[in-house]
Amino acid sequence: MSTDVTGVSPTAAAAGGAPARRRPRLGPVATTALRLVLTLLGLLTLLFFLVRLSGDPAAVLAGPSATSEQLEEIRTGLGLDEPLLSQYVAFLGDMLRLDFGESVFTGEPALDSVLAVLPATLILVVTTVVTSVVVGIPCGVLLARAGRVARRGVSFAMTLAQAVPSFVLGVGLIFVFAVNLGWLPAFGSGTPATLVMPTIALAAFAVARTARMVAAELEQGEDHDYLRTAYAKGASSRRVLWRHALPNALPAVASAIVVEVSYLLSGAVVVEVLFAYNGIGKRLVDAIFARDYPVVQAAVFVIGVFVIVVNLIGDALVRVIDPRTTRGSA
Amino acid sequence: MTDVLSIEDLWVEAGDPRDPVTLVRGVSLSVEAGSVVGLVGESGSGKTVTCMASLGLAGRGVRITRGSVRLGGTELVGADEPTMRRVRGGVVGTVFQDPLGALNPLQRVGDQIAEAVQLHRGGRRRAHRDRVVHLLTQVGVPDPARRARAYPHELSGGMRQRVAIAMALANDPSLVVADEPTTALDVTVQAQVLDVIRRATKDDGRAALIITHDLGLVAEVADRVAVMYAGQIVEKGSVAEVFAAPRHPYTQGLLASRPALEPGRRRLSAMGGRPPLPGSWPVGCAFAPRCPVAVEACTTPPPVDQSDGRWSRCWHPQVESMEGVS
Amino acid sequence: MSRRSANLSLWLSLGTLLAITLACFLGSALLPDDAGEQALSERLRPPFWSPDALAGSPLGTDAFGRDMLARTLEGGRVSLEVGFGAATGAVLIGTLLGVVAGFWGGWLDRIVMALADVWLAFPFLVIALATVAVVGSDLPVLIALLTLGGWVLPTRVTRTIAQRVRSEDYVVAAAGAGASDAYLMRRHVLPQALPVVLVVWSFTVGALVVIEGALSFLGLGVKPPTPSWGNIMSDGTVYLDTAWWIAAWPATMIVLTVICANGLGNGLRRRWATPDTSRVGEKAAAR
Amino acid sequence: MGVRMRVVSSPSSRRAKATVLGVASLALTVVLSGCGGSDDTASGGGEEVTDAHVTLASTAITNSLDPAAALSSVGRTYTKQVFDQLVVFNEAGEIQPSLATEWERVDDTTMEFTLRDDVTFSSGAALDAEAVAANVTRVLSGDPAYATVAGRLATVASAEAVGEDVVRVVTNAPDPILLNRMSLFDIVDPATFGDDRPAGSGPFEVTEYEEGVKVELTRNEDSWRPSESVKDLTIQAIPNPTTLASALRTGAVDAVFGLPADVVTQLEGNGFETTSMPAGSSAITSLIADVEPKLEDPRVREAINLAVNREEFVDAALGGFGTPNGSQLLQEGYFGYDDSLPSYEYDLDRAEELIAEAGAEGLELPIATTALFKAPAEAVAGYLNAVGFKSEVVIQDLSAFIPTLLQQSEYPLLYWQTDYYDLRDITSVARFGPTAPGQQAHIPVNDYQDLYVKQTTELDEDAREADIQSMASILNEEAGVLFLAWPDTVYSSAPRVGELPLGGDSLIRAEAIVVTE
Amino acid sequence: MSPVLELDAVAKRYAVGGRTLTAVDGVSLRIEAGETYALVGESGCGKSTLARIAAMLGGTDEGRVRWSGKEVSHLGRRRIRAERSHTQFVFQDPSAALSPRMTVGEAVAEPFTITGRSGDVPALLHAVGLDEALAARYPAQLSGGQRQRVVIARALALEPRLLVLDEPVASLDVSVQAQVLNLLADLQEERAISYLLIAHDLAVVSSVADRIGVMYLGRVVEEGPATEVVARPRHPYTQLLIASAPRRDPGERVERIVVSGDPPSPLDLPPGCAFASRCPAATAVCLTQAPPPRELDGVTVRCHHAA
Repeated sequence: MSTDVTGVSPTAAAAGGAPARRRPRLGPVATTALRLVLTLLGLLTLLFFLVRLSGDPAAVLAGPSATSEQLEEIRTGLGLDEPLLSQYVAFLGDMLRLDFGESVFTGEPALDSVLAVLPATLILVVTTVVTSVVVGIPCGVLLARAGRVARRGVSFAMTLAQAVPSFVLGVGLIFVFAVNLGWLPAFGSGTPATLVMPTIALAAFAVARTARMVAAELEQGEDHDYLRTAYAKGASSRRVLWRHALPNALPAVASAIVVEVSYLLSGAVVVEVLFAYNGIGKRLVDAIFARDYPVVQAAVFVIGVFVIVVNLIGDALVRVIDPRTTRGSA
Repeated sequence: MTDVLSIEDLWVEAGDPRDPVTLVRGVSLSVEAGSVVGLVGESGSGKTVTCMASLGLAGRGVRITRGSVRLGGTELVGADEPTMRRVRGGVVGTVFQDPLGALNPLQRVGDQIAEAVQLHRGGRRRAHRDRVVHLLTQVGVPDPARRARAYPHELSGGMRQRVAIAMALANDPSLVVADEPTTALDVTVQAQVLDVIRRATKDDGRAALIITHDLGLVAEVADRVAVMYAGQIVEKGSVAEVFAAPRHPYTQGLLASRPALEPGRRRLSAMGGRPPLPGSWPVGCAFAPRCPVAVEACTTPPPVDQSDGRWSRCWHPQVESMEGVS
Repeated sequence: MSRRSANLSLWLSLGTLLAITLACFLGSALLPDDAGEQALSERLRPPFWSPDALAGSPLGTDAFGRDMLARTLEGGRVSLEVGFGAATGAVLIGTLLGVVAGFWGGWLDRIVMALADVWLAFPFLVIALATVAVVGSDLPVLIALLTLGGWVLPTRVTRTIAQRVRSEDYVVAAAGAGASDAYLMRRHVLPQALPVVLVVWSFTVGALVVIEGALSFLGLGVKPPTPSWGNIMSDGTVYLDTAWWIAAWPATMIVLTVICANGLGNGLRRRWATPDTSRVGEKAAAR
Repeated sequence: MGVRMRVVSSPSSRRAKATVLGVASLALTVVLSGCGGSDDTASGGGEEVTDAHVTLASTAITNSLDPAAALSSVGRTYTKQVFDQLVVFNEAGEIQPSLATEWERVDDTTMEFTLRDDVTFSSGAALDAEAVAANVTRVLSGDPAYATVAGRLATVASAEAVGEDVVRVVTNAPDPILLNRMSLFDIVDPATFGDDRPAGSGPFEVTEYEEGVKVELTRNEDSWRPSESVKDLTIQAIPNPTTLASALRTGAVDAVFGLPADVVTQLEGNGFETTSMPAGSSAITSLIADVEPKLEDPRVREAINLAVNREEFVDAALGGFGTPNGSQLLQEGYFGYDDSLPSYEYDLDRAEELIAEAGAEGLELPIATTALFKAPAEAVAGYLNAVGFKSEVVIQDLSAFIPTLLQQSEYPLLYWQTDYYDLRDITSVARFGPTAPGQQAHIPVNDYQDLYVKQTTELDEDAREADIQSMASILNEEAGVLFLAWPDTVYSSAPRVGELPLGGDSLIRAEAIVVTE
Repeated sequence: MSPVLELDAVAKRYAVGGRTLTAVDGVSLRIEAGETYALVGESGCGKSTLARIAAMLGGTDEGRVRWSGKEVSHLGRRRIRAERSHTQFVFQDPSAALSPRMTVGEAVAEPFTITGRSGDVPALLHAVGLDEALAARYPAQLSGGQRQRVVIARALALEPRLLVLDEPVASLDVSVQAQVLNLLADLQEERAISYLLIAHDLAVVSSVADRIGVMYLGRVVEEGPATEVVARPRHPYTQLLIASAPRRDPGERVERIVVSGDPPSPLDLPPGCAFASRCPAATAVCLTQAPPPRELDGVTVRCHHAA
């Protein structure tokens, strides 16, 4: 199955129209950042209430053998007996100082406990993005340009990669590569070998998406006159592809990957739990199940900041790739 | 005089091979060294396809099914890729209609011109900087060294088209093919670009094939003209002869329906009907349904009339003046 | 890809999806009443081709001796209810928001788009985790939650269309003839958006079936004993070694459904190849 | 005394194994048979390894390295390796000396412990009476961080050193199970209170800690009860059961706790060892008449008890790891167990008869529980449906289920496990004792609650045993709860580890692990 | 009788990333009943913006729009709808001006659907020279010329006093352009309708216009009777436009005014005459002072040097 895409994409049109709109403003970056920061605060507020309404950490801590009195004692100990509103006011004050409090569970500062596992997730996201680019772009080229058989093959693989959920793929990988073949560790984090399977489980979808993006961009680009111009100059198909068609496909692909990162973080939650990969996703899930509010809030905060930073970097990257977005037009 | 380009009985089709649409049927056309030929026709007449298919630039699904295209002694129909690459940009320079779309938005225009040079002369792109500046000067780009560093979107339409022309001239081709080179431009800029084209072709003794729907453009720069209708050439000859005394009723109608820049309200002479689209060409003479002088015979394919040293594809070429057409 | 094979894959996807849907919604009704009931004496029986297979349980039984065919169909009904329901909800909300925001622009548009940006920039799972913890994961809650998970794409897509269509000459002409905004949206924008919305819907179904699976995998999806493909699979993974069929059937169904939903989306997109539909697939399949 | 330490294989798992299909599993079988994983080769062949590295894994590990800050029993696998208690339970469930060599009840509320004099902490400091008293004082300080551990000490009012090696512990009221309480109390070097890595006197000390992920330990060379063949020990958390099982299969970990029973039997079929032990827990379903008045009718409660085939239940829902129980909460080996109590047996006809008599046909009896008990609760619902009730399982989030259980439920049935393994005493099952205001009663029998209160201060062993047995008999007669089984604690271990040495508290004694290669 | 259309110093500005783009700058014009007013200029000169203002399809920032004496530029969205039938718009690209999803019949009937009036679709089709059998077809099945006729028919449906025609023949094939222009002339005769005709091609305009306005960078630089403007252009820009028109016949030599450079960006207009940078006759005063409109033999010119 190939992506037989024709016509002009709305995103391309929007991207083309955007520069005139946002170029000279002092800060598309600043505006974006401000908006995202405000939203982050809003989201943390939402989370504050959501999480607190969602259940009682004291209950989780107490366990079924506890008595009612013990439960009450733990609640008092955690400061959960105060009215929600005064808890929220205190929370807002703490937020300004980036103080998320201490983990209900371990007593460690929540932000530290989240930041400690951030690098592991960063590495996972980076390897996944790199994989999706390094594998996805050639696959996309094959999808758009290869012969019938290769195209069908790649297309089938991509269809499958897009349809197999990461947790299904992850379970399969563990059974084949860890249990049966014994090539890779089934769980854990910290060593390069532990990255392989989580990366594959997470990247399969991203690879397929990138490949389809690239293929769509390339096929769409086929109608572009500048490619015809390049042929008319005497350039070979290969040169036209690598020097003209692909670079022009990249801004759209890059923006898509930026969006992808936020999906990746969602996917990472599942994959990290499955592979006991000690990253932010696993920490978040643990904290949610333990109703460890401070850690939940810190994790959401860190993930939010991460997404903001990725978006800003992505915007900057697209600007670098595409001169139309940075330099004024006549 | 020798022909730089010689197209013989060219047939082109497109679409699903099992149910193809014929776009060009038996076009023969030659461009002599040093001459400028205008290929005129309305949309769907096959004028662009004829040229682009000849150069192998018509895109996917467009196939030459019959005929020959010889360029400076090289047969292009069925030629291998290296030959085509040598020809494109080397022997033939091409200018497209939309100067913005024709330039890679991500590359500086100087680099794009340099690439054209590099592809045929080798070396590094930077080595061709002087050549780039020279080319830009040639097409009348002011401050060429600075403009070479600009991106396409930073230039005006006229400047872009000059850059595109410079690119076409990069390797001093013996033939320039220009597809509607001024259509996308403003009137005042059209005139400027027209001058550039004229200088680069007629004045430099370079052969050119200019595809256009604009008879004014032909009148300005071409020596010879070929008029296409429904995938066929219906009339060809010297610009002077054809404009002065068109023989095919279509050519007559076309010339007559041009509005003149004259004071005063008046009725225009109009051709009836509308140009047919590929795939729905009438049998016989394709122009017959619109032709004011059509007769029974016109339902069969008309022969080529070559009397008086003229060339037209009509059962009864009109030798009287065009006043009779309304 | 040729038109013919593109059509083939479209009809194949649609046919398979319909078959799956029919099987799941009607199948459990056609099976014997006690098909899904536990029979602890018949635990972990293999599928029909094995000599140990249990008569009447062609796909084997699970750890409670429940018939996997019945479970898979019943689970499919729940998964598809969630998938179809939430995708439909998402598309309805998205279309409404997108059309209005795109057509009117201004502050409404800015608010909607800012919300969409933020929503996309935030890992949905975080919100899902918190929500499920608060209000549980009954089917209506899950459908509502996943509706929230899927509203952005249809909103963005229909907004783009609305923006484009509102400046189309024929819409301006209608406005010039005195048409109200409601008329323009109903008569011009919606019909244009409809094919795209269907394409988006199709991709969204696939994406949401997967998300339901992911939520179940984390223990936040459909709550047992109500089966869904996600939680059957999730429960079955621990038996992969000896009773692989428990996880395999729902996993296969999820993958098949997603392939078909994506295939349907791709097919429709190609069939109605318009500028609006061209990129939708790449965006839509995101999750 | 029927303490069973056994290597179990249930018949159903054998059958399952025999019918393995599919390429992956076939390949797996080939690979594993290459490793030679039969019971005989595992225990018989190979050399004993000295200075072995062993990795233990479960779905969660401790929340803190400081045992006083423990929030649950989850961390006890860790604390048992690093710290000591004054007394411990042996495998037969009897109190044994540990840090304390002897103890004496001075009066109803005072007890004096005499300590060993050869014990030092891994920090080098000596373990003396002052240190023990300091530990007690710290936990009783009221600091909420120690609330959980303080709860275990409950009755203790104070402790003081009355000699270099003698500690006096004073309780608020007479406490018959003070020794039980002390067996849960880990002694930390007071000099390391508040440190990142508090020092203990056990066979291992901590070298590395990754929060929520793993604890790395190494042999404490100066311990009074040194580790034998194990030098390095890793305690690892792997939350996903599938991954946990895979980790054991791949050899990444040596012993695993917390796997679903079915997985354990699968592993067993693949040559892994299973070690199980009565867990000190009773799987039951609370019947709350407050929610469903029909449950006040003893006939309905009896019918429910007759509806369950407990052998089948244990086999299917507990994977065979447990003992069918139709009689009482406490199991054999626990103080107050009464083997004369009759057991409810599976009797469908009688159950339906009773239901008909009580007019409770079609009674809706949803069962609330948490995800952890999903499988057995589903099995119970299946049995109840089979006798004409309408039952389904409602899975609650743990944080919702605990209040449901401890305070107020809107569901008539609650599936849970009454754990009494920590104190090894009926006092642990406080939920059936007197109810606080606003708290729902699980057992509508006042006599039971009165007896519960009485036995908590009854120092006379015989009188107390009689009280506990009376309680059991009331519960049995009234069919006050749905008895189901006494589940086992189950470990799976790699062939190189063989059978795991467990303490009386069902915890791994890592220092006694023998690794063969 | 008041003019069919009266624009009074209308201006339209857009904010483009912090800067202001002046699309239309103080344009005033009047169109009498039955008159054809042609507005000529190159791309970006603001003629299309002005056309939309005239049809009230885009608002103004300054100035007034009067339709047959009634001021409409201050009306709210709802109230303007009642006035819409006065002025209808014909677009440049007839394929974009018709919904691909509506048949010809539906498209022509749409104004009736919207306003609730009744109308005779076949008659309208006849009026623009189309067979009523085409009513069942979709635009994609028609040629460009036919589509433009459909668009005109739709515009006529509400019997407007004024048609604003934005480059009505620019996208049509040469052989069809004349048909449409002739049709417009016929319709004007039959219905005494007024036209505001927007075009870039003076030649097209010269055959149909009564008055011509030449626009350059948002301003009308020359305006007067068509014959005057074509025969004796007074503004150097008009002269340039006429000189730039391609000649009709080979050998005919037109004296080209050589201008170099491009129009200045509408984002930062020079303080003086906007054309000064390209004007061969520009002097110092042109660079500093914007030329006021001057009346010369019934022609209004904005040039310091026109005579």
